[in-house]
Amino acid sequence: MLTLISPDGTVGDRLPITLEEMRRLYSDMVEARTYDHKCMAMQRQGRLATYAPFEGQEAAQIGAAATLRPDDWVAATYRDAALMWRAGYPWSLLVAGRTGDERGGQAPDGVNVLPPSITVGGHMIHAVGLAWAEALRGSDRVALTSFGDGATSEGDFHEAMNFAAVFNTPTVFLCQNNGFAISYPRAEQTRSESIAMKAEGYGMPGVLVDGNDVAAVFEVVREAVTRARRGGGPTLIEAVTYRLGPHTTADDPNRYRDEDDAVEWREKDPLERVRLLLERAGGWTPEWQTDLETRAADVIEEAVAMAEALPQPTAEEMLLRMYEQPTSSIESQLREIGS
Amino acid sequence: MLTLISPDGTVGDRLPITLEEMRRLYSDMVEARTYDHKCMAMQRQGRLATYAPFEGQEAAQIGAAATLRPDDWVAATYRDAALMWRAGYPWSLLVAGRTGDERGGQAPDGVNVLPPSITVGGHMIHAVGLAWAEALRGSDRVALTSFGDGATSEGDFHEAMNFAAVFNTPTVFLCQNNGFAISYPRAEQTRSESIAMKAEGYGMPGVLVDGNDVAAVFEVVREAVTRARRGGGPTLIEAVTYRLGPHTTADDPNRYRDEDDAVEWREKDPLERVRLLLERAGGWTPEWQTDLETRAADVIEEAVAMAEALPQPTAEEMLLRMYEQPTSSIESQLREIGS
Amino acid sequence: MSELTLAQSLNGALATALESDERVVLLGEDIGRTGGVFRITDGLRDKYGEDRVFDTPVAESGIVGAAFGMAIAGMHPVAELQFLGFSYPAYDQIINHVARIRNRSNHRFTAPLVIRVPFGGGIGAAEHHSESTEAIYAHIPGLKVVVPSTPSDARGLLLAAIEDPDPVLFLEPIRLYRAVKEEVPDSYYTTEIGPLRVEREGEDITVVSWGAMMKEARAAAARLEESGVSVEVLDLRTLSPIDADGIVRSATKTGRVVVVHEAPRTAGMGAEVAAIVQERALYSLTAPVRRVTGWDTVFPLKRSEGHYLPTVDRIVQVAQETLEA
Amino acid sequence: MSELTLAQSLNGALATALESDERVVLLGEDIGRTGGVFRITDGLRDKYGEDRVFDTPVAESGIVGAAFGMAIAGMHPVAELQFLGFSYPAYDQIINHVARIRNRSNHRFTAPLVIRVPFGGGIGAAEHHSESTEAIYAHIPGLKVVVPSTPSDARGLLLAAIEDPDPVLFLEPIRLYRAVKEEVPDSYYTTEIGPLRVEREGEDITVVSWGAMMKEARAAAARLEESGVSVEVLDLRTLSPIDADGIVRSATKTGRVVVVHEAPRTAGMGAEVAAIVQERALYSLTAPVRRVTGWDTVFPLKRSEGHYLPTVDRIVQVAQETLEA
Ligand SMILES: Cc1ncc(C[n+]2csc(CCOP(=O)(O)OP(=O)(O)O)c2C)c(N)n1
Ligand SMILES: Cc1ncc(C[n+]2csc(CCOP(=O)(O)OP(=O)(O)O)c2C)c(N)n1
Ligand SMILES: [Mg+2]
Ligand SMILES: [Mg+2]
Repeated sequence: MLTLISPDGTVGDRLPITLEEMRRLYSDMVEARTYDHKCMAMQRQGRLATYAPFEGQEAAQIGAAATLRPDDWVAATYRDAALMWRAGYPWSLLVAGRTGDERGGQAPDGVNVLPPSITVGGHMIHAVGLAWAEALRGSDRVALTSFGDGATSEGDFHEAMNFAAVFNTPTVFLCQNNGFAISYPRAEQTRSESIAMKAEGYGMPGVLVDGNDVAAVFEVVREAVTRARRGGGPTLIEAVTYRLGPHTTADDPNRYRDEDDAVEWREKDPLERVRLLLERAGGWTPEWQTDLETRAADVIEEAVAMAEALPQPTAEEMLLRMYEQPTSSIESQLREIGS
Repeated sequence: MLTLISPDGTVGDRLPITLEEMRRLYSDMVEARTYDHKCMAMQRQGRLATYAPFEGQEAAQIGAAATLRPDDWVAATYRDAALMWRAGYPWSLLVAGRTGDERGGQAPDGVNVLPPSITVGGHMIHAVGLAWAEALRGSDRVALTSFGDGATSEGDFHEAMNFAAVFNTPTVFLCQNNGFAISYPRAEQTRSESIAMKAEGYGMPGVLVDGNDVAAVFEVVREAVTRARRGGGPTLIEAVTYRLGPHTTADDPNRYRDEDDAVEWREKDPLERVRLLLERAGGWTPEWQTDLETRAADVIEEAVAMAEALPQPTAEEMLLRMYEQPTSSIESQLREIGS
Repeated sequence: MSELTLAQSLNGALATALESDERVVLLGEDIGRTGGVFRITDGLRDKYGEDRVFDTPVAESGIVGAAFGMAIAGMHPVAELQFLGFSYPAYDQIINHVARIRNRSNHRFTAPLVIRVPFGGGIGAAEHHSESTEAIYAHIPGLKVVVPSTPSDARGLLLAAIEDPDPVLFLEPIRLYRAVKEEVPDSYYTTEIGPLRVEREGEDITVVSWGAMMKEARAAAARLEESGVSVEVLDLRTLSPIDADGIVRSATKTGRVVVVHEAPRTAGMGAEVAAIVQERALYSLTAPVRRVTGWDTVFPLKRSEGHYLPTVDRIVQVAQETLEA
Repeated sequence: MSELTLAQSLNGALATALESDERVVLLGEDIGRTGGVFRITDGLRDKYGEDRVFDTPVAESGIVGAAFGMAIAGMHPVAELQFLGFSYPAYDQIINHVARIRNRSNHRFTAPLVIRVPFGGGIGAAEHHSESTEAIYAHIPGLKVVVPSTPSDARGLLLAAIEDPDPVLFLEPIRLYRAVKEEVPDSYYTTEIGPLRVEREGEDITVVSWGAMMKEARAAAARLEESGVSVEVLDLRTLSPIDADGIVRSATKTGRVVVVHEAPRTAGMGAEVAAIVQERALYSLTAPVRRVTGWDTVFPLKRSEGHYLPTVDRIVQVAQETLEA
């Protein structure tokens, strides 16, 4: 398993990026964590529907998304807000989605990020189709799909991996193995030693990486993205990480896991190790931290305000969202609602 | 890939079975081939619905089934008549099924062989459930499931393999890689070097065997069955073979394959190599061969006669076959038919 | 007798089944350690052991397919799928295998399994968590589809489903899990799969529903009674086989029928109810059978849920139009 | 104009689409090298190349899911599934993804793809090869379901489906592939998705059908005309959106309706037709809408096929009962 930055912030002989880039990644992770905490709080206040926190997984998501070009495709999940945001999806729409508003799924033009997949496993093959289309028309866009350890048990994972390899599509499969699928531990999910090694069964490279190490994630995903962009086909990456919070706001992790584990994993925090590294390298000060946090809080507050300012969606919109042109059945139901 | 008997009938230093057992396997293969040829002929005469011939795959099927106990479970496919028969399913019912009669699916009491699966891929997980149930109640029955190279691309293959490994069920997965899924060649079906190696991704042993070598198939399946029976869990076996005939009687292989391939594979015929071996060992004479063929022809003719003597099924039977007790909807439709 | 919610009643029924029949095993995602997302299997793994209650990998086709194999081998598995919106990966197993093995093997092999699935909307859940696609299951020959709406029916129907020699899809109305309490006998009893329940007798109009919509149907009936209308309310309880006789009996009496369901209207079960009524009671009808249903849209997210779900107002209005027709 | 079978017409339409729109690609099991099990894509890979016509691994969910991704990226894929009985592994992709992306993304992403599937029985095929489960697809919001029954409709509807900005399930009646020939224009034309086709005008009774059963519907109409009954025959052509106005128009005129389909009766599309008719034309009805359908059983194997499929005799008998009611 590749680690470049140890939990204590020390690095081996190399880092794939400059100090300035590292500061950017750190800043992004701080912003993402601010969003995550804000959403948890909002959910408790009844302002959001169920929320799936990603705390602890910031490095995997930010590190991966940072390798993409703005026109690349992303197909991710309910837990991938940080990844989607770093790929261009506005926080305000992510919040809107969580308030229970379909308009939250409408990525801005030019942002090729699909709405988050709520079904587990179904969306990976979409990234195969997206990438395949790009390859067919000779573009060099790639598609990155992110999913959890649990998702690898679904049949659709298998079909997606196989199609990607068979048609040599420029798809990057990023598995965030966060230890659990709701309550079901990774060790029971599959008897293979790693998820990365499953790639072999498809004739595809598989890479195991420390998912709490933003530099290592950046490096392996960048390599996979570059290979895909050059026609070298798909890669499966397993980023080993841990979900520090509950599965969702409706979940109680005490029912199925030892809180000592979480404590242990807090020591491997993806932000703290980068902070230590930056501090040692002279790239971090308490003032900068305060600055980052204030700015992040402002940005997220603004996003929340935008999401909450969206007018109440109408019934008509709901019906008109089904087809480009309303069908006869939609039209007659529109009349029924109007009456 | 394990081969024990070469195409020219020579053997290495060992054979897992006695000469007498080998004669039995040979005799079974002759009987199976007789059935296959008969069905092809009957289909041409319009006496059968579509038929999927297994010529060339007799060793894989007979060798595997010969390792089972009469009370073990079998979940196989439309192309596995030889396997099902060797596991206890009467030829007459196999023929009946092919005439288009649901009664052909009714294994005799005590024969734990499911009706052949027509859907590709769906039945492997059944062998996981069957085996799981046996293990839970402490029996030492195993379940063997047979399927093709094409079936390994279905999501259900993946879920079945994973469940078997996770719950350590006594299931033997036998893939008859016969080179094609209808017209689609194995080389395109998946980019993994072998199908056997896919087992690793599930933490399960995978074995590659010469599927045209009845002794080798017998040996590796026996090992897997024994392991499963002793609580050692599932195994994936890839038996490399070739379908000498068309996919089904509705198929024209000239559209997608070189007939030279088939000629080459004819030289690796699973029956001929055993005949040569037996002849060399003094276990084969032309008289015995004639004997076998005559007896086989009689047996198959009798089976055909039984199948064709089944009275025309009634509409009432069709409705009554849906539930143990007819539901209100079935009852009202029975009345409608009666009127 | 204990005063139980629908959720508690189901939990009790599962415990009773595990207790009284060793062929019963439970399997599904998160049903063991956590007792399932709705806690319907709460405590059962601790009480009956890891050999009776299984957490599984995230693979719905695998869950149903494995349960099916177990059932053929003589067990009575009860599988849970987390939401009806996640049942579709198992649709092939259900339609092509579970519902057919008796037919395909001419009664030699059977699949006495139960697939339990929480369904329906109204709790502001995420996408796919509010589906009520019962119609696509009721259309499958060989499968029974059961939907309790009261705690005591829940127990009786679930035990009947587990006893049933044929496969049963058992749909549990999420919105009612904890919405009502009722005295439920502690004894082992079954409620026959098939017959509807006349929830309330009446003369002027029949309201047919099932699952969570029974709540709105009841409330609408109460409202209508206030204005002097006598409403008969039917809880179908079983969608397949549907109790055509029971529906026709009531329709013949009242001559007016409103059917209420959450699912989209087109090709929903309301169409079957309407088809049956007009087929067998046309000359008793004084007005068309009207359908008060979800719209032909995806079940919306939280903010639009109110636009989608049939309301008491809509039911009352359509009933009044039917009465005036 | 060429005299073509339905199969030839579909082949021609696909060629035209490949020719006229470079966003069109074809994918499916065995559609390339062999031209598909029914040869509908015969010759297209040779003519348009391996970059336009793809043979795929045996994985229906994968085929639909990949086609869906391609469609979002701006292509117009036409996926083939070999038989409707093998479409269920893809059901989740269709209902949870294909049919919903426009809704979920508020129009930002759309899935202009076509899923072609041969369907229906009558050729003595193996299990799962004779399904007609159109109802489970017509119930899905966001999906259109189209069923041609003539060579010229086949071309026009398929080209319309490929042009459609929303996903279309295109069901092809196996039994009619080579059963009829008709003059079909060689030009690029589309037939609107939605409106039914009045196959034959009449005054006394309406027979509604689609797909392969149109053959029996026509024959029954001819038989009835011989005994002096004037029959209006409707070919729905589109099951979703269903042409309610067209059905009601005819029902209002004749006052008598028989609907014919192969699928099991319960919760089949016949229920929807009956529900619509009684909803909007109750007072014009002189008899109940009757359903002549497959029974509530699995589609049987060859020897029992005759017991299952609606026959001309059954249609005529039910029509006569309806006329006498
Ligand atoms: C098809 C499907 N089945 C079940 C669920 C319910 N469910 C939601 S999240 C989840 C666990 C997923 O685990 P994993 O893939 O590891 O992702 P994580 O939540 O850990 O990020 C399950 C079972 C679902 N959303 N979709
Ligand atoms: C789910 C499903 N999809 C498609 C088919 C159509 N079909 C029948 S056999 C076959 C090829 C199967 O190939 P393989 O698994 O290698 O078995 P073989 O026929 O070579 O023995 C296909 C695609 C099917 N029967 N079931
Ligand atoms: Mg996880
Ligand atoms: Mg094969």
